[in-house]
Amino acid sequence: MTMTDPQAVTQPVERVNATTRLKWLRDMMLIREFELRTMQAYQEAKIGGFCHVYIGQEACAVGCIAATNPDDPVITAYRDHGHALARGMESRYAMAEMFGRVGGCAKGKGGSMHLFDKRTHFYGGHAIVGGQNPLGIGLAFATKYENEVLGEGRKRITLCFLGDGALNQGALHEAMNLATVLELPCIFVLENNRYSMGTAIERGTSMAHDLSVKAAAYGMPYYQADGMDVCAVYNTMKRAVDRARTEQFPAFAEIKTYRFKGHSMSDPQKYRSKDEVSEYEDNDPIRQLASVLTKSGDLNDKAFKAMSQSVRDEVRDAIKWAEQSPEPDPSVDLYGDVVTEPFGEYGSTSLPEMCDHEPGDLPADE
Amino acid sequence: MTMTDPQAVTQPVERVNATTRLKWLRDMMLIREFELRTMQAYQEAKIGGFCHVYIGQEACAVGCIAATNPDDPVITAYRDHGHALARGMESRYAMAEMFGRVGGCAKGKGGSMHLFDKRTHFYGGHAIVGGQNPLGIGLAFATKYENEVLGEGRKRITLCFLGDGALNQGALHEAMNLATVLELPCIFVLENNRYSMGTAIERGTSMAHDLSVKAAAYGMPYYQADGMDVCAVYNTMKRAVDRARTEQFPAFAEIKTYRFKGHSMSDPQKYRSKDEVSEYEDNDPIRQLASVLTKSGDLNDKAFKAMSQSVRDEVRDAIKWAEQSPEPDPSVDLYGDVVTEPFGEYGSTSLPEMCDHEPGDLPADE
Amino acid sequence: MAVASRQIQYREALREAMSEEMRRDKRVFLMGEEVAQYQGAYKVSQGMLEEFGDKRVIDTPISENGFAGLGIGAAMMGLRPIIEFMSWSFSLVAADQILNNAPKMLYMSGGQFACPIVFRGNDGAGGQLGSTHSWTVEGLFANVPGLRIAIPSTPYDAKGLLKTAIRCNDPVFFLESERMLGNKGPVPEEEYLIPFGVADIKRTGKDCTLVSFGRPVHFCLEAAEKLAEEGIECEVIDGRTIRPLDIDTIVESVKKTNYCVVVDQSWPFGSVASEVATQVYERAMDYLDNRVFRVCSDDVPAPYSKVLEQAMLPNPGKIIKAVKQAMYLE
Amino acid sequence: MAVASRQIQYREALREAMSEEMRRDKRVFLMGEEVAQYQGAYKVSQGMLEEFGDKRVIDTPISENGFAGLGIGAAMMGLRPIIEFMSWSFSLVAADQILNNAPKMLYMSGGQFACPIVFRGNDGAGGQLGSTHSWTVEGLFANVPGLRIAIPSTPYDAKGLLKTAIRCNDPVFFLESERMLGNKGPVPEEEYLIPFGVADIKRTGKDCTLVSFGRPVHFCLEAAEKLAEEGIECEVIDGRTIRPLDIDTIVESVKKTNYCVVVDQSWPFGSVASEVATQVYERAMDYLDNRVFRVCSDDVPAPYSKVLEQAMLPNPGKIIKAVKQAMYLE
Ligand SMILES: Cc1ncc(C[n+]2csc(CCOP(=O)(O)OP(=O)(O)O)c2C)c(N)n1
Ligand SMILES: Cc1ncc(C[n+]2csc(CCOP(=O)(O)OP(=O)(O)O)c2C)c(N)n1
Ligand SMILES: [Mg+2]
Ligand SMILES: [Mg+2]
Repeated sequence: MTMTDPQAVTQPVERVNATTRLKWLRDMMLIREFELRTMQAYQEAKIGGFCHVYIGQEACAVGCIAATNPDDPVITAYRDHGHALARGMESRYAMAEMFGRVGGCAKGKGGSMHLFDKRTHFYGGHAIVGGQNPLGIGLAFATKYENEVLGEGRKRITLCFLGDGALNQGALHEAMNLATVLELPCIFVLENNRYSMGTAIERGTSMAHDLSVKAAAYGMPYYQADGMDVCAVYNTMKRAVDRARTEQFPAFAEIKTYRFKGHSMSDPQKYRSKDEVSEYEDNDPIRQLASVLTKSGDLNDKAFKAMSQSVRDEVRDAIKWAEQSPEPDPSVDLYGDVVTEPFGEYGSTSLPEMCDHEPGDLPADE
Repeated sequence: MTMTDPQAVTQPVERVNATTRLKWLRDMMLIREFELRTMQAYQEAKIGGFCHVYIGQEACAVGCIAATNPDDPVITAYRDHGHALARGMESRYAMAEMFGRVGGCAKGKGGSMHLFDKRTHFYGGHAIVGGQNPLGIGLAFATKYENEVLGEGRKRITLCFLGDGALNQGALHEAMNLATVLELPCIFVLENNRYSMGTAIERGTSMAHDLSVKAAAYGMPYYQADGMDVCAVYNTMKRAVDRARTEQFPAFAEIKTYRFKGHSMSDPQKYRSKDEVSEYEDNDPIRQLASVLTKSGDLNDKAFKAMSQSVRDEVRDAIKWAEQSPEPDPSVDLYGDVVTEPFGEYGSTSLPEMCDHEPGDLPADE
Repeated sequence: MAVASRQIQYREALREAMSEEMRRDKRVFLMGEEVAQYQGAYKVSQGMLEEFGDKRVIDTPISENGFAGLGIGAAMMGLRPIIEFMSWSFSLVAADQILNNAPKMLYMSGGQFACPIVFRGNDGAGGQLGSTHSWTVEGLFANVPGLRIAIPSTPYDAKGLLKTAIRCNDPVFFLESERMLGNKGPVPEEEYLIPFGVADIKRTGKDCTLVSFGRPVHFCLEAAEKLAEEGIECEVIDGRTIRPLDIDTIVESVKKTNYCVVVDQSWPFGSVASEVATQVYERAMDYLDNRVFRVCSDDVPAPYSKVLEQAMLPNPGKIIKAVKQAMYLE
Repeated sequence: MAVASRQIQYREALREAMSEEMRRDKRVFLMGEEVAQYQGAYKVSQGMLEEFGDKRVIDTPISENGFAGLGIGAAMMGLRPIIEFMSWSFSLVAADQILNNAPKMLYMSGGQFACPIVFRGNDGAGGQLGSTHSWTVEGLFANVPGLRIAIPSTPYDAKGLLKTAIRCNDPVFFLESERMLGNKGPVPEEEYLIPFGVADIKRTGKDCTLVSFGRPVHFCLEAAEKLAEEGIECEVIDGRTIRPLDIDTIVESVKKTNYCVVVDQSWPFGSVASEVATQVYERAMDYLDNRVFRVCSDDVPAPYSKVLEQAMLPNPGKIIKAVKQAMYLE
């Protein structure tokens, strides 16, 4: 028995107004520009470590997150720049983080793979493949608990993004089963870009041709959308999100997408053909939406150029900000944030200011 | 898409000759007697640690293992006495192991949950829930490798038993996906006795009413059998085993069974009603088979009594042997078997004698 | 230690700590295998489902990595989960979540997300459980910064430390012992908390310092009792927490006694015992009249056999021998 | 160390070791993420798929617990798997299999089932990988009996030790370093093996003993070089294996120099450094003219920022300082 949501597949795409779609276009263009400049900065050795860009997948984060409320928790894996930006993290905090500066969202301690932003309910940036999924159901558990036990009176849903490579980590399966058994309002969003590093999905994942069975195994509704079309992503996810919110029950959504660049900054990409890449590039989600909006008369050349300029300016500012932000000072920062309450040689942390619960709220009287 | 094997469900039960069924009856009776005496010995504090008896489930091990060749590897979880005996481990080695004596299969180092018998291709006895499944596909991998790379010219299949509680361990899912992707001849045999400790399957496992989806998620054929009927188990498993052997592909078989006793020796069993237990007890696999054989004239009262006596004698001998076997000597045994090749304070091991590959076979020249 | 007429079991002390904190703070909840309907695999949570309901006392399937991570995610959002591992041996399947996420989330997020979570359960050998079920995880996990490790040896300490653990804004690994759950000891009716990083001198003495953590503290006390009959007065220090480690109390004692024996239920190599020894040398080498002696479990997988298991674990006899060797009496 | 004109990379040395053993023994196979078609995430296995075919060089999905366990099962049947972890950091998701099964199977089965398996991959900090990707697992795993841990610092040692590991009938954790894969060094054409438990004195000296393992051996050599300019001659001992630990060679050196500094890339608490220090005291306390100094990573999660990461890790400057402190020169 496969529990797909037939509506999700067959229902025609809802009309989204042009203003909203123009916003999405800009959101996607911002991510694209951000990632292009990230690649450049990486080549200039201003960014270190592992770095995975989101180029080609912009419609996923933008379309999915557009379907949520601003206080719905979002969590993802290490290819996280797009989600952070789509969620509303200021690009300067993301860029400064990758530059390893104190002005970064995690003061330079997390880096590209570990972006976090409490203000926008963005719970990271997790670099162990599959590891974010148990955390994701924990966020969903907490929202449900807030509602049912703490009486906070709002029903939030959690978006938990994962790559196709994460399908084969035990953590995902435990999380999906728990989500169903505990009836947690969590949507597992599979960004199926067809590769985990150099491994085509067919080589590593059973039933790659029909991933609905992965949802069915846990009695979860399954949704699917074309990840090159931000409106399709939005429409599918809107239904999934609304239903998960009302029913307080998990779901699984597969977004079919593609990454245009290598897995990370050092990937010779011998595992796929140039033709395959350029075929997908022809479906560039940004170009697609721009052309639809142009055809419908909602976007003209001038407006498009202005938009391009504005995202360029924003990212240029982000880089400037990152460059000007100071490096951490080991004597202060190395031992900070290890624990919230000092003991032994550990210093203090900045948590109290950044935390939802102010120290006064905390019942702990230590 | 759910890949069940329709034949497995609909095909009528094959006729198994009476001699074979009489053997199965005795095998089951041996396990039953063994377990009753195990419980008694536990109460007398002759056995320690955790101890989980197999009473009620005898038809699973006997029926499944009857469908294999003697050199097909078998592996299971901690409720392992039944499998060890059905596989042909001498009951004295199993009993002495639980008595913690050097005459035990593992010299008293493993105990009830960790029985092993290399001679009968019984690979244990594994006490971390779900942990045996990756090992199981490793055995299957090795048999395939022996055939395809080492050219040993025999196609073996592996039986990997698991409890319903193990359905929710990530290890199982990783193992099942790997089995499909690498096309490993491994049959995952789910002994669904409806409880993991005190948790009814519906409370812990999604889709408990239709577990075929768990197989479908990995594109594996699914089989199901009534675990109270050893012939049904055998017939289903025979088809599964034959097919896995020929096609060198994994499968998943659900055997619906029930444990008559508590989870372990200290279980108040408040999670189920006496009525439920006695309903299942009415389907006692041993009584069922005995009455069929009696009706068909293949078993009479005298023969049955003789059989009872013979298993009683065997188990009594096993206990005697266990009692007479010496306790390990810490000065010799504590540091033995830690490593095969001595270093530092470690002594030697008995591996060379018990191993398939004699030291002379090993290319290592250390 | 406060004197109290009331005697309760170690398991009851744990239960009281959890229940009191759950009454005090609705954000605290308990989750684990068999904690609710079954009333706890070891009856630690007996009655808690009835008092707090199934939204706060929650049974899970056998998915340690899944529900450990669930707890961490919930803690990131400000809840205060208590996650019970039926045994810490089963935490190995959850190692990624408890080691990569809980103790590092605050650091990785630059101070944004704390993890006020308690993982608790039985640690160390039970009775003949064999090598998969007898882990002393302090030997593995103590290396990791960002977490705190508490390991109480008495009902009094169990209650006071667990309450502190639940109120702590950082992750705590709380190591109990199946062997001690039935132990009774004095626990006052009045509320109290025991701070982390403060060792307890369970017996004073001037001749030799015995340092231990958790269950072997009792072996030390037994050994000290016997040694006292021979006129050797041991000071028995119960570290109570491993992270933070109250090295000051230990060093002060060693400066007085000039001899030190560390008793640790883990394997010796790279253990808490090695760490205590190393830190004692680092801070008090000049006061030591002999090397520090370690009494650990033997460096072999835990055997099932009773005689082998007993031979493997620390016991009063081994401790007495070590003290005498340390004091050049043997 | 044999002198050889041929210079090859650390990664090439690893590849040669695997390839030679695979030619020699058909039971040896290599499995892991991206080891085959991709030619190795770090190009260690480059070309091996072509030579040995896809039945012996096998790509896996991202299922470390699954394929680690697969390897152990296969080893129980007499095959000799080499399981590559792209990084040892990812071994945490496989902790149960590699700790509960591999090192204990022989014991639990009373000697029936050995596990001749090698787990290998990058250990320790890469370049700015942050806290999830910078584990030095020796700090966690060295506590566990039943396994061997090798940690080569040069191409020569990498090849010789890996060949020994593959022929070993017991499980071996083989810790490489991403930072060293490109390092070149002399490796003879002729076959050789390096036994486990035999430390290598990488530099002789009479003034102070430096003990290290893996990558920081190079920091020690650099420090020794600089210190020599000031007339301080350090003896640099590369342990090469952590289990077994060649304590004899270390103790012998300490007896000569009377000073000892241990350099360990892990966190300090309950580390290999603690163990070495403890054992040195246990065996050579009377020869020590000062306490043993430890140079470890700082006790904080690994930060991403380059300046913080550099501040956290051991380096020649810290080692020089420790040597001078140890020798009362500072
Ligand atoms: C447990 C674990 N194993 C291996 C890795 C190394 N690794 C990082 S990303 C990656 C591929 C993941 O692919 P996918 O999930 O499809 O995400 P995508 O890169 O396509 O976004 C691998 C193997 C890791 N980070 N964690
Ligand atoms: C990883 C892990 N978690 C918890 C346990 C404790 N435990 C032992 S048996 C068991 C129940 C298993 O039930 P099931 O798999 O259905 O097997 P059955 O007892 O029915 O044979 C539990 C929770 C364990 N051994 N391993
Ligand atoms: Mg992918
Ligand atoms: Mg069951």
